[in-house]
Amino acid sequence: MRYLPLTDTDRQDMLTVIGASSVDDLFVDVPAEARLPGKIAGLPEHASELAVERHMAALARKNLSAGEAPFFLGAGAYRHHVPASVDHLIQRGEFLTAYTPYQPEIAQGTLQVLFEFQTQVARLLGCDVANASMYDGSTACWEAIGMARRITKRGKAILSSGLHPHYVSVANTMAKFTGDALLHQAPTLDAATDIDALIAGIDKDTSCVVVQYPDILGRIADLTPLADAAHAAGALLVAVVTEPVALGAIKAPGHMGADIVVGEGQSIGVGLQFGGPYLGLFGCKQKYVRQMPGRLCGETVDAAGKRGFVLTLSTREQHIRREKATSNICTNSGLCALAFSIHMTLLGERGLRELAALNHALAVQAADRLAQVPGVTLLNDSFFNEFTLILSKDAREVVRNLADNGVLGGVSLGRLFPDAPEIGNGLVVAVTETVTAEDIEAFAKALEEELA
Amino acid sequence: MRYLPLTDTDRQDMLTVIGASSVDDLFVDVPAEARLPGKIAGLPEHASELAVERHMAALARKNLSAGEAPFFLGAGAYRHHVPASVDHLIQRGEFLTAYTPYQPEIAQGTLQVLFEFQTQVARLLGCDVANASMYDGSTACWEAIGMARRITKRGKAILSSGLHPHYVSVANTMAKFTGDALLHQAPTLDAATDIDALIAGIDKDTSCVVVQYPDILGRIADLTPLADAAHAAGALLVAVVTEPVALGAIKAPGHMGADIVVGEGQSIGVGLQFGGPYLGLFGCKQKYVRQMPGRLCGETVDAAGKRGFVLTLSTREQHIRREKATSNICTNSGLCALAFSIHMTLLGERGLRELAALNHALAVQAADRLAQVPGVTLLNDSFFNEFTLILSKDAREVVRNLADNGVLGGVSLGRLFPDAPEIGNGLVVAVTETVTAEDIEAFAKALEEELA
Amino acid sequence: LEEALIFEIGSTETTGVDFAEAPKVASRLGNLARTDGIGLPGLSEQETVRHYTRLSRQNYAIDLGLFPLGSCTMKHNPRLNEKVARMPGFADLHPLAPQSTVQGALAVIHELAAWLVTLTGMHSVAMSPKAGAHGELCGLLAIRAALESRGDARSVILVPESAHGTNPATAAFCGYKVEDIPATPDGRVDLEALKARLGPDVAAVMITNPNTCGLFERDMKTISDAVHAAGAFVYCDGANFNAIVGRVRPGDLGVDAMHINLHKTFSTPHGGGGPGSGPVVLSEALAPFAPLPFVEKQGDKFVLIEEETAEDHHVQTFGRMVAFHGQMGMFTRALTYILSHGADGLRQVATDAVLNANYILRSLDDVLDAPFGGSGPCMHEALFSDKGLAEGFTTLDIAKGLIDEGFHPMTMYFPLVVHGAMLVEPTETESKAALDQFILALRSLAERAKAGDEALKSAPYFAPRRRLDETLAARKPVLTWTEPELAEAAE
Amino acid sequence: LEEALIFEIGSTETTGVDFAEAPKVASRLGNLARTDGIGLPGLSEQETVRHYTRLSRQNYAIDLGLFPLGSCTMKHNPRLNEKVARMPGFADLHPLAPQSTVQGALAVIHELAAWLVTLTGMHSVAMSPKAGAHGELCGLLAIRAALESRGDARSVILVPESAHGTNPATAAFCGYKVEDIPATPDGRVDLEALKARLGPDVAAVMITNPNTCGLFERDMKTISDAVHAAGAFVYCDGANFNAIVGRVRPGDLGVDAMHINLHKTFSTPHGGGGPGSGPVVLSEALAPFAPLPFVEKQGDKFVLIEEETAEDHHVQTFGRMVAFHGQMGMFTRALTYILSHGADGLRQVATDAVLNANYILRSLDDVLDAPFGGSGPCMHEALFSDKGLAEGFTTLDIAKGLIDEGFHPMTMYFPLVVHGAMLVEPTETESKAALDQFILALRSLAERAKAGDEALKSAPYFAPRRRLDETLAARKPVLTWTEPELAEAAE
Repeated sequence: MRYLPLTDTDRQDMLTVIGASSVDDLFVDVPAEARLPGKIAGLPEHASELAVERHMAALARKNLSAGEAPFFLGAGAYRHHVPASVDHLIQRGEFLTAYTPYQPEIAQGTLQVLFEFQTQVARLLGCDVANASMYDGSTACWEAIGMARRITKRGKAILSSGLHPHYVSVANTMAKFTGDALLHQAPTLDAATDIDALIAGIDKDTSCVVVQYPDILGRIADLTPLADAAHAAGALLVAVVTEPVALGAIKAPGHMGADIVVGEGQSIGVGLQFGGPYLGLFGCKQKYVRQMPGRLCGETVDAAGKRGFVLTLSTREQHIRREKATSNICTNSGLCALAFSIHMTLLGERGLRELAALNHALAVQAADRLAQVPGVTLLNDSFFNEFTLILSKDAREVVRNLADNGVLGGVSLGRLFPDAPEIGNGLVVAVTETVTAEDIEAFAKALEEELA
Repeated sequence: MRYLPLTDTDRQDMLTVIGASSVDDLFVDVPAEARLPGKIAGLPEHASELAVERHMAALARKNLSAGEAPFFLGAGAYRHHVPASVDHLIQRGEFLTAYTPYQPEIAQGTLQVLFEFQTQVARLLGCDVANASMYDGSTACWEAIGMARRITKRGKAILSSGLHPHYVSVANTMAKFTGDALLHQAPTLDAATDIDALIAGIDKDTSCVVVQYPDILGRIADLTPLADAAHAAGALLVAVVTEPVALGAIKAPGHMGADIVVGEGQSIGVGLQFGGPYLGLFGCKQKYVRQMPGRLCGETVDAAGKRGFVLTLSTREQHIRREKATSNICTNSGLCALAFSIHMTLLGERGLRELAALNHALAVQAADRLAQVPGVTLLNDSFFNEFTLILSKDAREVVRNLADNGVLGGVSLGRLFPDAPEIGNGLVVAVTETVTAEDIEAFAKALEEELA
Repeated sequence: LEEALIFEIGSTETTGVDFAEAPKVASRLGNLARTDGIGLPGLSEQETVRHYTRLSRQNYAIDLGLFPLGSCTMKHNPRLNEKVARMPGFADLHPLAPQSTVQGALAVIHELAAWLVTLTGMHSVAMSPKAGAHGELCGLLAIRAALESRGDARSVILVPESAHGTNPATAAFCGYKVEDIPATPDGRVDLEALKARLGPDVAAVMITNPNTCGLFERDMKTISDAVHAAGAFVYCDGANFNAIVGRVRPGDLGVDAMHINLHKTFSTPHGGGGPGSGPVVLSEALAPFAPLPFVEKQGDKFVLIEEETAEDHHVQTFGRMVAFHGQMGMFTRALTYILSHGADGLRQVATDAVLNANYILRSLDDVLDAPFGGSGPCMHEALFSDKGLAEGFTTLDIAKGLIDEGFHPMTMYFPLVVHGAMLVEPTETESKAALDQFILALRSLAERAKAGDEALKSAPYFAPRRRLDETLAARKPVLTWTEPELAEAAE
Repeated sequence: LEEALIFEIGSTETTGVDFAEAPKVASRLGNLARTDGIGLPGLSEQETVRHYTRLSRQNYAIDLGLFPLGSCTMKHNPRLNEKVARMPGFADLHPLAPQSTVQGALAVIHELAAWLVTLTGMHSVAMSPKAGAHGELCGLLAIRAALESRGDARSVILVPESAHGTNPATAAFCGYKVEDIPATPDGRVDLEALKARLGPDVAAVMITNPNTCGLFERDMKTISDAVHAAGAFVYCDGANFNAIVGRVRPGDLGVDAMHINLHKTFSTPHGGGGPGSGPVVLSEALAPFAPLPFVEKQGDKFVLIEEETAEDHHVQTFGRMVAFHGQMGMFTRALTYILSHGADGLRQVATDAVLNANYILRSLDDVLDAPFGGSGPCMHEALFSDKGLAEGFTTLDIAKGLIDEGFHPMTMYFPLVVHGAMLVEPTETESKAALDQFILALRSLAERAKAGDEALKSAPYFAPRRRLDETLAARKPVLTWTEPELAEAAE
């Protein structure tokens, strides 16, 4: 029990100070019938570090990790190369093992990072302000819908068919209980997005329109007309970005009129991790700041007049406002925000633009190559690093067979939209800087065989 | 060129301050014919972190690492489990990227660690004092022979046949130039060590006797009679320990009369690393401290009276004494010493004893199991975690064939002593806590097949 | 030395990364290329390492010393857990990778789930909630779904005054009305008052046990029975499960749902504010309503049950709470921690946590007021109040004084039921020597605050910053950096 | 806060590790079981992490700021190198593993060797030396072996006064007599004096180029020719190779042997005093005498040539210098660094290193005496002296003053040829902003020392310790900790 420093002598000495005769005496308030007499049966006892590491390594080896195969999965989680220095720095004990910075005098490290993070995120999304992180993109998306309800005092949100289906599911789950009305349908296999339909659907009960950019099929559309239409009806535009690297290449939603921009920050600094922990990004216009959910870090001065940072506007938060809070969120994604911020600092604007350009160029090459495979049609006119292929058969089966042949070849629309069999032949393919020319060729060959 | 922060604008501004028109002007002192006009031809250009990591990972995958196979190699380098916290701590930038602590005011971290390390090593080896580290066990061994020459003013050293052959080679290389006479012969396949022969060989010209404990065949002998005999003749006893974990189970050489005890510290905290960097341990009696090679850290006080630590007795060292120094060593194994010290602190005496007991018990089990294989004889009466098997055929070939079958089954005496074909059937087998019962069984089975 | 902001030292032309040159292709960005300056400064790798290394040194952390934050459970974070979480077989897996390629990952989730169910004595567990508060949400959604499935639209949730702020916030977040439950003078739920309030409009009672006064709710089973009898459910806030793990199973106390903060009980690192992870154990009554996705073992294979595969499996699910499957990175760490401790070690965890807290309580109750000190032993945390400090001296002064003594402050002004509360939770990973040092420091501060030592009011003196002006920060919020010339122009 | 020693806070009964229970067996320890107490204290894992984390914070390091140590070349240590060195395929390999199982490791050694040979324009390279001084030993042993092979027993090695202490120490360590070579007033080797001294007793000349005054030895080729004509060899101390890598090849200057400090030129971390790594490049004349082992490519296989395999390959080798094959852990880091920079980047390394040093030289030569400032540009380091400081003020005061300004001191009192030398090497990984900050600080200290600011004599004030009493430490050395009661009893 290497993590427990008390020796038996210590325990005895401490009991004497306490005035108890045994540790069991400290549990007197537990009803006798609920007290377990000894360790829970049927569970193993403590194990050495060596044994535990061996067990976990054996489980890890049962997975085919992304680095071991030609890899083309995206659909809301992207594999980018994270510089080694990012992981080194986030493991410094002073970051890793610190608490939420409620005591600012001894938490300036974390606080300054959050202030820098908020600024980076706001600039990337094209917003005035950003918060200090949410759980992930999907929960941030729901929080944005709730925030739009509070601002507009309306309860109907229109969700784009291009919104990630998991994000839609999360919103549906919550809306059942809050009473929000959510309009949504599955996407069609069309090169054009549903912007026009969304515009047509806005009415005076609409709290917000929620649109993903690039969308789940990889399509990119100018959001300006949608923003104008929403604003004209007194509604807000909520934009969702699941691949923030795209914003090194394409216009920021905030600059096209989005009132709230949320996103999944996992792409930068965080890594795949089988889905979590991820990093919810949340930015908005300055005028809505007091309706934002989540923590905010602000600049101030200390008693000696030095610049310093504190958590602020906490009257929005649950620990102060309790049931009147803007959200119930407490612990968020601090360490992921740190990783994002470090990676973004290493990139800088120049690096981010180079990274985005490289992603796009490789994606274009891959799309053109894959479209040559018999039985494959490229859906997209426009895309960043992800596009949709229409196959000559159900993509679910194709994906499984490719995996058996050692190729991780994208995400099938059948898995994402099981209730929309009409788009089951669609395959969403992501291409990042980690993809090589050989990977593309291997994928094309395997696909050719599979569709032959 | 991600490690070079100057921008072209910076470079131009700096040249202006310097008063040079181009960077080439700064190399005017290089004879024109030796100036390369551009980058050296035939070498690749700079590469991204992703590309470099991929290249190195591909090379790494071409090796069969110890963790991937039943593993029984020792002979001077041992595979022990190193707790994850050791590697975490030595990677803290303040340790990893610090220089030799010549400025003690801002190097107390490293200095206190070295003071603690010296104390730990001295106690483990049973010496009065220890230095702050040498390159490795083999060079420490030669330094001990040189130190014995300086102390005794005699030039003949007797090396036990049980001394690691690489250590003998290093000493032979140096002795050719210093003129020391070294007596040595290869070991025989006998359960008894050569202690008696060594005692018989000591005479009035002998500077020291060098004996390994446990020796290269894994045998353990009481060093007391040898120490007595050496001292009686005015010679020193130098003991060499290549597996310091053993000293958690068996008597320390310093407590059996050794004047100088050197060792290879790799076993504790450092890891295999294909042979380096390793960690030379060097301890001796208090009276010889001013003849010691290498750095020493000592306690003192600062101007405010606080306890502090400094490098001391540097009048023995090359940077002060130049050609009169006790050794030419400068950079040593600081970070490895840190790793050793952290691991030893985690173990503590209780953990070290448990570790040693576990190693010994597993080795006993393995020895007994392997001795049951037809064609195998166990040489050792006594051993700690390493022993020698006598096979029915040349062990070199056996080792190679076992490797082809995925078993890393010990070190052949043929590889260690190529000039002693008479012991070519010997196989040195090490068993540490990282070996499982399944590993032992797999080894036994493979050996059985190989010798059938 | 002050550390400048990246915006002050970096430039948009500097980068700390190299990329392979992009192949030349015609852009297909739909004429939406970003042409404006984004304003993201870069630093070289060396400068980046320095910036964050130096910043880190302005933080206090568990790795530097005892962190007595009550209810936050700041315990040692073993480095083995970090190493395991970074194994490529876990860290470099896509959440939507074909299930045949992630059997080891699903096995981890399944194995951890089995431990949580067994340790709590509950029926099943929902693994996807992202943190404790998200877990509360999960529990209340399950309760609401269960009630609705029987056509029972209840609207009120009862919460004790001493509850974490997340409890009422969560209840409100999913559309419930929140009402307080009063406490008895000894710091526990008032059973009679609770019983009196129960009725057909009450959906659930949220109780923290051990509660935030550090006391075990003795009447827990009776409460549960009463709640169930009234047709409602019992939600237990599991933030303090570390006090009882291995010694008491919440399932034996009639709990219907409880979140487990993996970062508290099972030592995943707090990371300066997250990520957390809040799996929710559920009773048999609530299990059918658990969210998607979850992992099932079918034969020797593990299957991730999600929309695609759920069809006939799990028709009553209240739906998905989050994209993908929860905090895998925390699952690997928590399972590693659990396996290291084993069933025997986890029981010892609770024992030592409670022992350490009582040692602090009894070592200081002569100089600090312990409002419930007479109610018997505390559990994993010791509660003190500001009663008896000199006029004008507050809990805040003691907290800031602790900083100068080399410690993080305890939790202050929480729970709200005690005036000037100081809630001290040492955790089981502190040695007696560390506790003795802390006790000495807190004792000396208590004595200074009683004696009216004015210097204490301006503490801390030896921290990277003196007390910060939070009012200024909130009055005129500066939440992002602006170039000085722009900031001036704006004024 | 002071950090106690492990001996003061640990106990021999405490441990931070768990082991599986040892099987019960009869001991075969030859009746030598260790029964006495060893006296090794243990700490729990939490306490261990805290002890070393806190201690680390008393160090200055490259990760915290500019480290202007002349000749020590403290440059940025990329974390990629650390990551690569820890790949199990490199870190978890036994040095005596069968060669068929370590082909990737041998490939690394071979690939790095090829880079070193090409960058230096030499014939071959000995990879096994463990550090720079060990490399010097390697070079001198090769020279001695070459001389002996032709029956030429020369006994003297010529070394400039400005040489690193390791040069004469190494020469003496392998049995040579050392004689000084004088310098010219402009800080270089006196060619005429050298020529005059050459004769049949001189085995070799050891020259550092660029030299420790930061100057390139213009006459290097002429020196080499003269040395060779006299039947001797040229050893070049390669500690400063970082100044010329990619711009000048030592092989073109007639060098016979040169060590390369991988921790200087190729950025393997210094680690508070090692490990280093000192491969030695050799001319064709010396190559046959290179030590065992080394790596050869035979067809598509890599072969480690050692005793077992050397037989007919390498009969003239002077033997083995070290157990196993050198600093593999440093090879992986150095190769990673080299591949990251490429041929173009390495040339830029030398260029920026020299540019940065000249920028410092010219930004400060108005306030600090630059003894060879008139000799033209410096190379990678700028040399100043204490000339012109107020009476009683020394280089030491400036050095300690730098600590309070947040920097590590420069190298002081070396080289010996300049009074009160201050040798400043910024390296190529410093930004202009960092240099400007440093220049400002050094300028202000120079001005204070010229003005006679007494406060400077007691600097540092803001370090973890004030100036330490080194005399006391040496007079009565305390090299290990002793229990206080035993220490007292001994007095």
